[in-house]
Amino acid sequence: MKLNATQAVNWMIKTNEKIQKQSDYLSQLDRDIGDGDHGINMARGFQAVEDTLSNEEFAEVSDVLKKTATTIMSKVGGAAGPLYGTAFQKMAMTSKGTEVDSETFSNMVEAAVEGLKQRGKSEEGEKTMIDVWSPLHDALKETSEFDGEKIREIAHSSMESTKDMVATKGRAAYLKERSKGHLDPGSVSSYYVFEALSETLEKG
Amino acid sequence: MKLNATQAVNWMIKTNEKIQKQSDYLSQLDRDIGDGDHGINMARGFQAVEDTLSNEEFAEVSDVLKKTATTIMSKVGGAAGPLYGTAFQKMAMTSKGTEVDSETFSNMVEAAVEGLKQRGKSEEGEKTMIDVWSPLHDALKETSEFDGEKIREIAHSSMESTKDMVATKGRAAYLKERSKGHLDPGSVSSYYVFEALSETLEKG
Amino acid sequence: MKKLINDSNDIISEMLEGIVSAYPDSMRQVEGTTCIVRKDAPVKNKVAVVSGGGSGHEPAHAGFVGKGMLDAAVAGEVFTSPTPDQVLEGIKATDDGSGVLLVIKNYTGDVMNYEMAAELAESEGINVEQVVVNDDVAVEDSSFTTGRRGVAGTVFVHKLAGAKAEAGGSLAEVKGVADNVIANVRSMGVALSPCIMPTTGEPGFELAEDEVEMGVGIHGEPGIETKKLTSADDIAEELTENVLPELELNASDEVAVMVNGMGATPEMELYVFNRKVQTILADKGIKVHETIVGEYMTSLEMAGCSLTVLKLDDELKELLDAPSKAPAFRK
Amino acid sequence: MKKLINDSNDIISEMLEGIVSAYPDSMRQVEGTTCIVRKDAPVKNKVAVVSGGGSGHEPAHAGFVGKGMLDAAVAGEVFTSPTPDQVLEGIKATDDGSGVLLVIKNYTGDVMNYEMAAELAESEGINVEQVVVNDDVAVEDSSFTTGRRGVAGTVFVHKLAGAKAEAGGSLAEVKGVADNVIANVRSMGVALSPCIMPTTGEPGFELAEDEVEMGVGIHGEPGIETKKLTSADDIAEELTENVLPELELNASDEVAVMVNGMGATPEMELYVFNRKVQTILADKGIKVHETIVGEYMTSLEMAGCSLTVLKLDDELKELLDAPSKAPAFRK
Ligand SMILES: Nc1ncnc2c1ncn2[C@@H]1O[C@H](COP(=O)(O)OP(=O)(O)O)[C@@H](O)[C@H]1O
Ligand SMILES: Nc1ncnc2c1ncn2[C@@H]1O[C@H](COP(=O)(O)OP(=O)(O)O)[C@@H](O)[C@H]1O
Ligand SMILES: [Mg+2]
Ligand SMILES: [Mg+2]
Ligand SMILES: [Mg+2]
Ligand SMILES: [Mg+2]
Repeated sequence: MKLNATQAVNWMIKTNEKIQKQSDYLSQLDRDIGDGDHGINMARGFQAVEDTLSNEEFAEVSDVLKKTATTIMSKVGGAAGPLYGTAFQKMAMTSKGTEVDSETFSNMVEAAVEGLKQRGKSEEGEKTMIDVWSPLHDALKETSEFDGEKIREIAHSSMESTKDMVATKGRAAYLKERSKGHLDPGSVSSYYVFEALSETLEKG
Repeated sequence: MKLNATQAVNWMIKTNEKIQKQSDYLSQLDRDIGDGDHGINMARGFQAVEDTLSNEEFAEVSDVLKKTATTIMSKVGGAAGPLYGTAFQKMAMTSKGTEVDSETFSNMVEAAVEGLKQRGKSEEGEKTMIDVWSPLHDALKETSEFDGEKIREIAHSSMESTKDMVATKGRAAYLKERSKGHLDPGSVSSYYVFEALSETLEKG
Repeated sequence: MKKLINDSNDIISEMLEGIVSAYPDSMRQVEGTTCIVRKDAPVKNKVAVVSGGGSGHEPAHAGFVGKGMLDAAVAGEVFTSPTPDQVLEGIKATDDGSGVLLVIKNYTGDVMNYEMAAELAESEGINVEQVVVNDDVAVEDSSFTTGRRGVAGTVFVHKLAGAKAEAGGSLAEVKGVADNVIANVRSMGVALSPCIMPTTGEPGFELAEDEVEMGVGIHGEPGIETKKLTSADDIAEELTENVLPELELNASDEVAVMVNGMGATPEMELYVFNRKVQTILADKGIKVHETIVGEYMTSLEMAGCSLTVLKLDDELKELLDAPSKAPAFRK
Repeated sequence: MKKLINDSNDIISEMLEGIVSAYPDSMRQVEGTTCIVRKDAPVKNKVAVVSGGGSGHEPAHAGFVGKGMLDAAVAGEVFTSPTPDQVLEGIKATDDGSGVLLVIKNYTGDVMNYEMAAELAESEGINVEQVVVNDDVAVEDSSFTTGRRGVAGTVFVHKLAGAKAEAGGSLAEVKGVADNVIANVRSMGVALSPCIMPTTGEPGFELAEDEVEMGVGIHGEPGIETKKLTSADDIAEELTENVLPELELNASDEVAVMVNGMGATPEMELYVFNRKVQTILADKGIKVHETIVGEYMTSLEMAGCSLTVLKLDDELKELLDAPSKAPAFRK
């Protein structure tokens, strides 16, 4: 199983669909432990991604992800903008000139995790989107299958695991213990990214 | 029937009692067609009047009224301060050196009405406290009895008559037609002044 | 009611202490009074400009005390004109013999209390003149009524009369400037939510979630008309169309514009509002010499704003540009 | 939600137009961006001071653009850091070759976006330095966490670094002043009611009628602790006792004090609050060189205030006193 450029565009369009639909929910999650704008930020950014991608032709996955990265970078702002921008940028760089099979995708996510950690000066377990991306990479490197449902499941359980964490990075960190019991908004939006990927892969 | 200095002090104390009790009601009336402070203004002023009068001896009614006037003038502020201050000042001047019988009282109220009109640049029928003071004077000059109940009745019906008037002076004037259907707060507080007088006269 | 206060009975005295302790080098409180005066009052050979009114309009009026603007601000209780004895204290503390101009907002209470203070001051041999500001076009003007209210336009009277006094103008000249400003300044306001009186804890009026109160004053009293809230642009247009006509502006006339926040409205919204005002003026070819956006004449935590337009001539322009050390109007 | 706006999607662009049209002689918007810069940018032979952040803090940051303060303010969406490309535009529009100091409030988003902008600028050969303001003592400071937030103390960084740049300081010197201010400034805030996000119409947190949120930031997020509202004096005491210790002030040390309104709190209450702050400082023998009371770093229509204390040395004092033409900080 491989991901081609058309699928990559579909992946982003599907992601946008989900983000638009869940925008209020994401903002509500951010209101609980942040400043209440995560849904708005993501909706603004991914709408722009869809608008840009729809108007262009892409030779390879890398080009799609690069366009996605720069669009997010200049439309989202806040913490999520540089983070998602960096993650997609790293995935674009890692996939440049190659087919995107299971192994490449594992390398792409690895690079994204590295990028997120560096940009966010953060680690696993700090109740951020890294807690979705990093466990996903751990799982990907153990398998040679490009299994959409598996990706969705791991992203889902990782997202849920942020609920019990205490935030030490990002805005939620100011709440300390009070941040416990709430899902991390960036992890939930990251879950939508991988849910969209899973659906794209399954549709073929 | 005459009013002596002790009674005059009692009159003011009784007025204060009523004003304190009705302070919220007066402010509510002022909220409807003004700025909502008439009760507060009057309560502040008449409490000061009671405090000052309680600590002094007075030879005649005029002295009591004069002290009342200056206290009101420096404690009430807003529109009610200069108006009540002027009314009591005029009553003090008119009663100076004489016993306060029915005729003197009629002259006192006449002077007060004159003072109010001049100070407020206003006339009867403009939905102000003048609409209590002026009809009262009209009634007083027709009789030689110093009849508390009569005074109360006239003050009461005059106060009620302000409800149907359209204000053309004071803050309520900005509401124009919308001021109709509400009692004028200054007329209601004026009614308390005369209700207190009536009770003072009846107790003897 | 939720306020950052101690006892609501002490609110005025504590506020005044808080103001004076913020600017100890430029102002002082006249002992035992509610008057805040320039530290160096009475200023030698200078006409004094004295204003004031009910409290709750901060930074008006104490924030305008300073070199180039007011000599004294007299504070009353919340939304209640100060009493004549207090105004008299302000007059006496600032008069050096050159005379005093009283700037009064046209409310029955203010006019009466200041008039009585002026009578008292004159009986003590002080030369006093009065001007009554009545810039609010929302209220009908007629000799049979109380007339128009004085609102945010008063700040321009303070600034320009203050500048004239600072420049050494005589009492007649300073009053002349004030009269000129009053003749050429018009305002109108809108409220999105009422303010809460600290004394009673009650709002001055009620508004539904989708309503605005057009033509409000600055004392929490209801306005002229309750309407549906449409947009900032619509409201800006309505206020501008009401404020401009009487100024009889011709293209190339110059004006000063003040977009005044009533208290709770974020500055962001004042600027969105200002955008439309400036567009309308530009479309009419009216030249804006200066725009002032911020909170100048508030009504506690009322949400909303007012628009003031002042038609300028050469002298008024120069006086507006003159320096001011007043903490709430630095130039 | 009741706001004086048009379409909430246009709020930032319309606000920026409204700001620039208010001060056309001193600022301009860099076309096609959310950057407001000094009209005369880039200023010859002068280090540029560039700041900005999410919108909703007005007058921060555009109100501080002007001679003696900021060269550029970059606006993000409401409470959302601007993106790197916009910050880059601000840098490019103000750099004349003398270098640019970026003043960043310590929020993850701001730090990351500005860092990326700095990287881009450096790759274009522009000399860029960054300082991160973290004055909020409500938040625990540790190298394992995000660290302290940057709040109202940022305004002092703008003013003093801006003055140093205006005085001809080199990039290293201007950064030195900013570092010195950051090391010596501490703040803490309290909210009496939340603000409403224009995008969602929702409040950032809920508070009962008798509660306050201690240690709030400036983005509508909840604070550190919800408590009963007692009195202005109690709150002033608590904020002061939290803000002072790290400054290690000795009697005779001099400070600047800022009592900053969060948006909806009437100035009257800010002064009641200031009264207590001044009393506490006076009791400790601390000399207050200057007090600033008003709205400088707001959080839309949040009710509440913050206290900022800056410990001064001779250079900082001189830079604080220096003139500024920024409309929201005139000196
Ligand atoms: N230092 C960090 N490292 C990794 N992810 C972070 C960091 N800070 C914040 N995040 C992520 O960003 C999300 C918040 O994004 P958003 O609300 O759009 O930005 P902001 O916090 O600036 O309002 C958080 O839920 C978290 O997942
Ligand atoms: N011009 C006037 N002439 C006579 N009475 C007046 C005039 N203006 C106001 N009043 C009286 O004063 C009352 C309002 O007093 P108050 O609320 O204490 O003062 P303010 O209007 O300044 O808030 C009105 O109800 C009315 O009876
Ligand atoms: Mg957020
Ligand atoms: Mg009243
Ligand atoms: Mg009143
Ligand atoms: Mg944000």
